[in-house]
Amino acid sequence: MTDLLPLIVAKYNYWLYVILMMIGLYAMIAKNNLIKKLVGMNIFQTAIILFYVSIGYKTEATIPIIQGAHGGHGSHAAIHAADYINPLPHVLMLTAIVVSVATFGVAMALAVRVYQRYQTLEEDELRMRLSEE
Amino acid sequence: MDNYPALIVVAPLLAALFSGIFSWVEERFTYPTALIGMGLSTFSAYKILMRVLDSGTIQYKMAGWLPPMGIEYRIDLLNAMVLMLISSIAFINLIASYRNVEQETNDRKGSFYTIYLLFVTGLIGVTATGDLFNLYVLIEITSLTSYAMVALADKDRGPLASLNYIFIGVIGASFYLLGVGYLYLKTGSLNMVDVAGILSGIEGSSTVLVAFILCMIGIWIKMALFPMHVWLPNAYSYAPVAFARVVAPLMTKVMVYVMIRLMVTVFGLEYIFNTLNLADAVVWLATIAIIAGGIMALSQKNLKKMLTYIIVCEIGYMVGGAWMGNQLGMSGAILHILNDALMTFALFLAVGNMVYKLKKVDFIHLQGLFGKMPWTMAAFVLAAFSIVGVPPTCGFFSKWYLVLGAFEAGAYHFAAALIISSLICAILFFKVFEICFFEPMSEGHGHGDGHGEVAIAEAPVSMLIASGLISISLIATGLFSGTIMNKLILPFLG
Amino acid sequence: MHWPIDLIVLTFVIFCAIAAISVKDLLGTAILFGAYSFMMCLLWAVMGAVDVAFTEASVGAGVSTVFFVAAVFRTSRRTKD
Amino acid sequence: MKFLGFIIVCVTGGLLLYGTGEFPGWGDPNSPASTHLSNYYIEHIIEETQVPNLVTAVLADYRGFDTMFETAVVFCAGLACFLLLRDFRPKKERFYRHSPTGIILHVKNPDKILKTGKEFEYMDKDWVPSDLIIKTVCRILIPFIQIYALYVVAHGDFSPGGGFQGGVIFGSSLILLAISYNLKTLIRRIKEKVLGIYAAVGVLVYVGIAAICMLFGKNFLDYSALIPIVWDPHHVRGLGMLGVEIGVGIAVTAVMAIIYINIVSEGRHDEGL
Repeated sequence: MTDLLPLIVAKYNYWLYVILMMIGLYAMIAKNNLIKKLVGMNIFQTAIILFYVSIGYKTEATIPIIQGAHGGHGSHAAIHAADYINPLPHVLMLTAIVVSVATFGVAMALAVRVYQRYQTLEEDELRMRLSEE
Repeated sequence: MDNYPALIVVAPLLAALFSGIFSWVEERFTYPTALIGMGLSTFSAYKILMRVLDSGTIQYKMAGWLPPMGIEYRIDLLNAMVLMLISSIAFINLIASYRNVEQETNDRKGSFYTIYLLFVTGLIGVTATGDLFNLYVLIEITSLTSYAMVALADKDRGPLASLNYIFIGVIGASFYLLGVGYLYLKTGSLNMVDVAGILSGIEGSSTVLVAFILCMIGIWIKMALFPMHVWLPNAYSYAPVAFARVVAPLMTKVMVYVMIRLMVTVFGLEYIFNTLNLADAVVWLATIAIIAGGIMALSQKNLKKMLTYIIVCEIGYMVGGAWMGNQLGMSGAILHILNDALMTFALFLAVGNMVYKLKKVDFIHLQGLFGKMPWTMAAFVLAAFSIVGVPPTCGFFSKWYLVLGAFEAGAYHFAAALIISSLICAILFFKVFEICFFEPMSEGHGHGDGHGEVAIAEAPVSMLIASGLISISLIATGLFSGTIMNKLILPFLG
Repeated sequence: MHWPIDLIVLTFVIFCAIAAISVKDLLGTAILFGAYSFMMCLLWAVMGAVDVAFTEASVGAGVSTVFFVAAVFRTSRRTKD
Repeated sequence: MKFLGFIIVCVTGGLLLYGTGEFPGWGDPNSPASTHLSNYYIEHIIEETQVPNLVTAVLADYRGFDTMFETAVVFCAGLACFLLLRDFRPKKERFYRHSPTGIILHVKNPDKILKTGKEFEYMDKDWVPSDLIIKTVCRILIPFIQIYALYVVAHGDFSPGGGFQGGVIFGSSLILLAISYNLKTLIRRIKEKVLGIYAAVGVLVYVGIAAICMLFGKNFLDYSALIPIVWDPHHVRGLGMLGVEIGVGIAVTAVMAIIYINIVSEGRHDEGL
């Protein structure tokens, strides 16, 4: 039991991200409503972002903004890499968030178009309408 | 100091932005802007190809930072070939599609060119980049532009097809992103060469295995390998024809390129074929994809739809060849990227000409087309022969390598599938020829006695010239495929 | 030790996610989705990813929700599942 | 479909969990991800770029090429929404409200357009009497939101924030204007054409700065090439980043407004939330 707690503390973040991702993926595949699917899509994407952010986290480190370097002329105190959180995953995820919101906007526009045409967003009803035509 | 590697992707991007502005201010300027941008890009691609042939791999450091820190463009023989292919096809298509665009998207011409150029930018970037995450961003650009385009032409069914495309496309891209995340966690780097160097020390890791599987599944979804192909036929057949002509030959081929790049450069063939035992399963999957694509193509009643299923079938060839585990198979797959892009482009150019005149290309509308559009049909026949694999055309040679590779690896099922699918393609195209050639005679269309004097109603000259150029290139690549093999592909595979 | 806070917020996130996809009213989904994004943003702030948290707060909890409500306004609130 | 979905999800989840087996612990400072590139960035950024916010420095300089395409993605999304939804057909009928009396006019002739102003007020099927409290509060709030957005863009080098966040905040201030008044008010202030041009210009600022570096003989995006035209050569990279962040901000602001307007009015640009 005493061994288990460190393992859980070390890994639970990754496990929970997997669960979150499964929720999103399930909603994308199995939900009937197109907007619900879009929500699932967004949950899926944020889960991935959570995963990346978890990679970057370091215990005993602070946010990736160098302190006391305002203006930054000349020499600084030595900077220790262990004091700051890894900035690279954050950069990647900023880009990923932007991409996901762009996709989300386009998908919403498409959903509005589908509704204009078929007056429904339920997938089974849409399939029925399509087979009628 | 020369900046061709940057220019090749920046020129179309700049042109896209300028045409985006011009579409609001003065719409007449958008088309020339697009032409200039694409022309510049094609020119740089040519320069790069020559440079790479002369002096080997080019490295271009974006923002001047050393590779693992900054983003690097790393152009070797394979990239240079695919870059040349993409930019020239996009350029020729731009020349050919002026009339199509005017016809299909008349009030949104300017925006069409903007989206088109952004799409090409994405494809070129995907091909040139040497950075795993940059690849993801560029894949998203190509996808986002395709989503918009698919919904644009067919106002009724387009949006729904596009929405389904979004769901599947996002799953694919996200899987790829996850794979990159797993790789990053294990290696701490995103540069392909750097990652490959670190990976060679930790081959047994389960994380790397999962990363590999995720990347591959993501790319397969994006390239529409058989069970994940559901989005492709609808999406490509609803897109405006001027866009379908570039998305159909290029998108899937670029994804095949990405797969080969990941296999060769990042994970290493050694790791894939010796440490993992997945190759047989994937070759079987490719075999099923080929057969299934062929069978589904047989049941179509629309020319565009039929061609999209043939694309699904062709993807099977390339994936199977790449996973054959020997040099013949891999080189056949790479050669088939080139050939298949040209063949599909030729077919879709012909279809574009037909759409321009006929509006719809269900098989019923095609009757008597040999009389009406002789030149277009000549190009179509040549491209069809190439797809089937008739010797002087280029399709034959890549299939030959693939079959040889299959025999060497002992994958007889794959070789059989290749030959069966060629037969299916032959049946398909002869069915189309039959409709185009004979049927009006037997039906005795209500045009009176006009047997020999069907009015010739050809497509505009610009479109015919493009068709002619590509038809010549089909034969030329066929004749020079030995040279291409020896100069580009074999040196790349070492 | 951040992990207790982190664990609590993560649990909230998962609850919000499940609620957002199972509520039978799309406007409710929109709001729960906003809450989900906000919780996610908190989580990232706890992990020190301030820039990402800032972006998520303005995009996920802000603009995305507005787009969502706008789209629901133009379509329908009804959903079967 | 549900069952199939469940199986796919379980297989994927299992695969991902299997992959986590060899992960380094959460927050482990010695994991490969936190040592290889990250250490280089943390230790060298301040001397190489003079920008204390590491995320901004990596975002706009080391990986600025990614960010350029990210901005292009945003632009593309705006363009896509416009292309998909914009509907130029004029409305068949209009409703006007005579403000002093509250009488509602129903105009069926599409060519006849009343001049709205003091006397007549345009209204639509979802018209609600405007709420004085909301209007006043938003009128006071919007300028502050916009100033904050500008601060976020300008101060991105030193504190969390940057072009994208600032752009989104500025865009949401525009959206707030549309929600608290009505969509017409927003469109009257900022024409569709202006938004469309701004979206392209924003990205163009980014690509332009990058291309200028190329003209000065350095690599694409290498801000150190800008030294001859910058007033503070010591901070040239910071200034270059500020320039591209402004570009990103402009593009994102415009695109957020475009997407909102098109979705909420189904592309007709007349009535909205």
